[in-house]
Amino acid sequence: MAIKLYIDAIRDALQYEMRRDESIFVLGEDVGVRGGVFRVTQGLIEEFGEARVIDAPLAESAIVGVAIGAAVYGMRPVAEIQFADFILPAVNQIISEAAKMRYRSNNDWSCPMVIRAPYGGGVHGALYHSQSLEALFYHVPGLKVVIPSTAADAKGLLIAAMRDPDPVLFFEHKGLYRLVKDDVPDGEHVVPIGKAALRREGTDITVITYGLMAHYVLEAAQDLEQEGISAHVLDLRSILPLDREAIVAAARETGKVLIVHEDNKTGGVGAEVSAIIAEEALFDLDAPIARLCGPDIPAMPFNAPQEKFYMLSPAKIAEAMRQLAAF
Amino acid sequence: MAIKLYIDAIRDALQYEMRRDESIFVLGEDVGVRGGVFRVTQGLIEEFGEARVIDAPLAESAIVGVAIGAAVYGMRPVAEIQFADFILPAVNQIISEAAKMRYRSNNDWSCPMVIRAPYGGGVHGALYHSQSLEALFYHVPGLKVVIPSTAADAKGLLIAAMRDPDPVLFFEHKGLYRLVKDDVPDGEHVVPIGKAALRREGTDITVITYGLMAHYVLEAAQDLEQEGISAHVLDLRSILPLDREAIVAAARETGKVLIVHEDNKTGGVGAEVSAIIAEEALFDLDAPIARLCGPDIPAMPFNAPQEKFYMLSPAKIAEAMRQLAAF
Amino acid sequence: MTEETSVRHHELGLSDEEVLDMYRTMLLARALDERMWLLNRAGKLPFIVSCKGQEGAQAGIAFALDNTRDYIAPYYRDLAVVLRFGQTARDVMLSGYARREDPSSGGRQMPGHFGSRAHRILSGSSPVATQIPHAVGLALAAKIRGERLVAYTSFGEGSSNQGDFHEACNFAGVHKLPVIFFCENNYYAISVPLARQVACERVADRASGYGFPGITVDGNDVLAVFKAGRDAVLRALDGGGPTLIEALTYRINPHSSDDDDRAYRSREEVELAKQKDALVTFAEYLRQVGVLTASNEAQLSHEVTNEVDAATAYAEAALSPDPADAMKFVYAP
Amino acid sequence: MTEETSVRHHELGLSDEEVLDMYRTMLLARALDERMWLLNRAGKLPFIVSCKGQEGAQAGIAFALDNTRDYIAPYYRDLAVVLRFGQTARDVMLSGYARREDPSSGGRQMPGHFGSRAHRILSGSSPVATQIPHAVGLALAAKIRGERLVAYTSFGEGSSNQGDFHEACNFAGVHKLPVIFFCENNYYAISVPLARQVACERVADRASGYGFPGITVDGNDVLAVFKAGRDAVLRALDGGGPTLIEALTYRINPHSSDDDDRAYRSREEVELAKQKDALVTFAEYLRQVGVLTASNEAQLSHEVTNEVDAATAYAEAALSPDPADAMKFVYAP
Ligand SMILES: Cc1ncc(C[n+]2csc(CCOP(=O)(O)OP(=O)(O)O)c2C)c(N)n1
Ligand SMILES: Cc1ncc(C[n+]2csc(CCOP(=O)(O)OP(=O)(O)O)c2C)c(N)n1
Ligand SMILES: [Mg+2]
Ligand SMILES: [Mg+2]
Repeated sequence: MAIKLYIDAIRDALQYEMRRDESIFVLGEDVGVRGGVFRVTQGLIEEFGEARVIDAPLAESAIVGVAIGAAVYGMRPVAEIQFADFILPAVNQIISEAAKMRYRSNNDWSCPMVIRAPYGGGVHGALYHSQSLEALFYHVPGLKVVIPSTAADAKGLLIAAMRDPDPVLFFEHKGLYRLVKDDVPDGEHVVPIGKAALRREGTDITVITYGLMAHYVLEAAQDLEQEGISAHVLDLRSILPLDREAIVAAARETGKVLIVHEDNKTGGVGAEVSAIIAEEALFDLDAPIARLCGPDIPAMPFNAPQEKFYMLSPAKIAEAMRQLAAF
Repeated sequence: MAIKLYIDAIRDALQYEMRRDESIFVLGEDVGVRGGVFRVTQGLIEEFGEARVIDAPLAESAIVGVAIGAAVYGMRPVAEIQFADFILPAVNQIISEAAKMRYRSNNDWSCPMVIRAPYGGGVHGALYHSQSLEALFYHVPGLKVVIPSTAADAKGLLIAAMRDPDPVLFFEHKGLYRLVKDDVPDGEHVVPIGKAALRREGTDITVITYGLMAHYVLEAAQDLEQEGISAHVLDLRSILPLDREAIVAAARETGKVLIVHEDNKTGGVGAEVSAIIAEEALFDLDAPIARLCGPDIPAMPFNAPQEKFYMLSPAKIAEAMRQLAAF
Repeated sequence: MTEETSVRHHELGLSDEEVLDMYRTMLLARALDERMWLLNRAGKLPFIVSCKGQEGAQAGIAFALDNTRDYIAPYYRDLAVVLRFGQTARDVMLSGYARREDPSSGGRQMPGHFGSRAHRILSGSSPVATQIPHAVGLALAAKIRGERLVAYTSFGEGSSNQGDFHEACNFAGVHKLPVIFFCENNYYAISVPLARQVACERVADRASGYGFPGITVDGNDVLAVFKAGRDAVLRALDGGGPTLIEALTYRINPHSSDDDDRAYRSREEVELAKQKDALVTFAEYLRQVGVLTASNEAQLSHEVTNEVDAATAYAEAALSPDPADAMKFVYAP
Repeated sequence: MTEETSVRHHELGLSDEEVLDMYRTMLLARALDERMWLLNRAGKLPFIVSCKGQEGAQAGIAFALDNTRDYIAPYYRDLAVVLRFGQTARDVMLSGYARREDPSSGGRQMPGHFGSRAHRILSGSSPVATQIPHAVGLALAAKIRGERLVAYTSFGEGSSNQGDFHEACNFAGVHKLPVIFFCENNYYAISVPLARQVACERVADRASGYGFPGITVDGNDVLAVFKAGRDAVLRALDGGGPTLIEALTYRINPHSSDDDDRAYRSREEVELAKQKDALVTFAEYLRQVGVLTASNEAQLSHEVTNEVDAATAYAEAALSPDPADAMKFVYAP
């Protein structure tokens, strides 16, 4: 156990698993000599060489498509998309190919691979370096989609993703890279994909969230404690598959649910979470299911006032929690 | 007024509007000499010539990207994607470019264009010629997404789409092309985008749906009438924007809601519809919000038994309606 | 059988048995194709995509590969290629009928969407050109693993306009990977003729944008395709990197069983193509050099017909998939 | 000023005023770039992307276009191009500071994401190469409308690996559209050097895959770029179709204000490039031919500095966008 930054936990996972499993290799733009634009892959090319840490040409569809070809062969590629926003040219390879390889071949071929991508805003990234793109993928059967919020989960889930027999999208909030640190087990550490984590027990309201927002929600929950409002906080960690039981149980716990995510509201993960609750726990509810999300605008503006307007904050979240508690 | 097939209504809209507005042109694979693989654009090249009916090279990202370039210039392109499944290579152009052009330029540039694509299954189209892809787009601010279920709506909504100042995705269920016919006004006929249509008034349960499923739901509703179950049926027509008021009003009408769509369930349009109701009409509900959708599998198999397994039918829908009524 | 050195296939190091095997593969592909077309017209098979006219090019390239070593990511018309790589007439018919036993997809995919891990035939999809980067990835993996093999992928000339073609070729070129990019230029992409589809004279010209050789061969000249293929394979195995081979061929049938080609090309053009059909011209060659004789020709035809009959009967009688099995294999079981 | 026929710019039909204007544009771009870099380091501007080293190529091509007629879809380094097309130092600084008045985006986008309908500068995004099909669409629209103009688009050599480049070039080639594809090959795509990025010798080689000319010019030779551009424009206006021009240039600064280039290239290499910098060599040429004199040089420098100072002061003092205005213009108001 050691306290590690989120970014270092990710590197730790890559390094640990690459040492253990020769079939793992990393490819992406600037992942080699440069160690990635965020330095996630720093040091890997020195340790594992050019054959396993590949500076790919600037072409995302090829990065994913080539990774698929290597995966079907029996390798375990970890493709990096430099910013999640730039995953869009690769959507056809991800949805038509990676997600359907096992299904279309009736389990003859499979596609074990990980696609890592930094996402999220609040870092002056403007319209195209700030987006949350999980809503594009979380309805696609055949994929798994993971969004860790702590350093320990980042390591444990990434190791699980690299061992998963199917394609996993692994979204890392770039705002967490050097903001969050926590106790990360050394060596072997696997967090199973598909299990939510109860971050806080409470009795008045339930908040369901993931990613950077998990931290903001916990901050808000702590503040509200002083006001006598007790919040139950569930961190989804995996948004495909969603942990239905944990969602329903958390909703039932207090009967008042707020879903919080950074991505815009319409059609976001919160929609499905709400629908699950409305399907399975409707009569346990004491208040309308609330969602607090990014506004429905194409993306987050560059200028500071509008970026701040877009981004949720512990204060905004606390306000929504107060309202729900008062319902 | 004349009774027209759905497919003819679409051609009618294109022809009517191309005669009226010189800036409209059509481009896509096989849309010219071949008149489209479904014959939607048949006759257009003869009337409007090669300059306005363009057989594009086989490259969807270019079809959309070139259309964007023409749209910003002041033309009104109508791009055809041969099957909705093949829209995926163009997702970057649609989401990063078309949807964000107005926003990113602070209203200086805009991108008035239509992307038509046949979608949906039940026609032996197998994994890649049967998919419903609306869930990929209906959470993308800056786009509009329209799915007409009647011939009259197909014409009226397509004309509205061609006149819309912003990009519109227009999904046509290929199963409807030659299956459905109804009264279509001659000449000018505009159906505003964003308004759902109440197809049937009822008192026991509310069913919210769109596309081919609207017909199946109405068929089921008619059968259930005989069993003494009265269904209120809302056809969304536009899934971005969703007609919130109509959804909430329809839900309140009976207090029991079933959402039906062909697309798979998780993260589909039904999730948002359910979430809207859970947000705005929770205390008017007498039953959990139910969803009946395609199963969460990558796509619809080719072989007849599994295709049938995937597809909803009036009988399957009637069963779900019965269960809800009995709740 | 002849022994003179002027016999082309001997010059290429091909035995009489080998060229006869090539011809047999072409014949079987043709017979399967024609049978499936008939079965479609008879309402038995809902959808068919045809290889008719392209079997020569396919046999030429397939025999240049090593079907016990190489990986292939073929496109939907590559029937002769997958036969060479181990799929049988029965496999093909099982897929046509969408039966449970269909080895490509268990009846999940349309015919022409070949796949078999046992035979190193990568499962294909419908969106064109997506298989091209997969072949590059296979080659990359082999290179990382230090395994000596070639990855083959094929596509139509229309599909060479997709971004995936470009990105994959460049990746393979930068990393000098052992890939054969095989373009079956049949002059049409559904209704769109070559000149409206591809801006350059020859698809092979595109190779210069990726730093590797591109060559155009007459796809009806089976031996010329074989030679181009073998040269490319040797280069690839020697670390020389990829090759783009464009085979000029023709799609004799409409695009698919749902197409009607009369709207976009003349009957004369199609008739002319039929005369150049490799199935005709290669047979002539084989007769000239004495490899094909009246007796073995009759026997071959008989064998192939029997094979197709048996495959059809088997597939017709075979079970359909279980409806609820549609839920299987979304993820690893 | 000199009158001899051996003067290169006269041979190209460029007046002394015009070349001086070119130089002035380069100088202004450079001064703005350096000022913004300083402001970034001072913590005033959160992010900057630099044109330093590429101004010569940009001025060469921009002056070959008609800034009262042509449309441009530039990439993020094309500062000198957009200055030629009508953006001012103030506009650029307003964008750097992300101010409400920023004409490109109202402070919504990062600097370098140029746009202005009044000046026919199409709004750009961050995903590379997406603008290339837009230029093709602009040209197609002009052709349909029968309007005589050229559409220009630019991109880096790394971005020429994107599928959109390929698809757009092919579309333009098939339809012989008046497009100038301008590749600013600065030898790096962030950290990845040319040889690991682009498989062919010259990006211009790619043009042969699209049936139109591709030429490589020394991007530090402003007049050579101008000539290549003008030839391409004339061909395009004559219905001759597109041209791909590759300008060999160099990115003197790190990729962006967030990059540190010491990890991936030597200081010697950068120093060498600085010596070939068109801002140095073009100035020398202009001095040689007597266009630039001690007095007008000092005046130019003075003017440019004043312009940048004034722009900075204005932008610094300008208002930020209203937070809630972030909700505006998702759709037509
Ligand atoms: C991405 C994508 N777009 C469109 C289609 C529909 N489609 C199937 S085959 C085809 C034409 C292919 O032409 P070509 O590449 O020349 O191959 P050919 O069929 O002629 O052998 C088209 C447009 C598709 N399958 N995938
Ligand atoms: C689709 C996409 N992928 C990745 C990026 C991140 N990125 C921004 S610029 C760049 C390098 C571009 O290199 P090049 O095209 O040579 O242009 P240069 O910056 O060298 O002028 C990368 C990888 C991006 N903006 N868009
Ligand atoms: Mg073809
Ligand atoms: Mg570069």
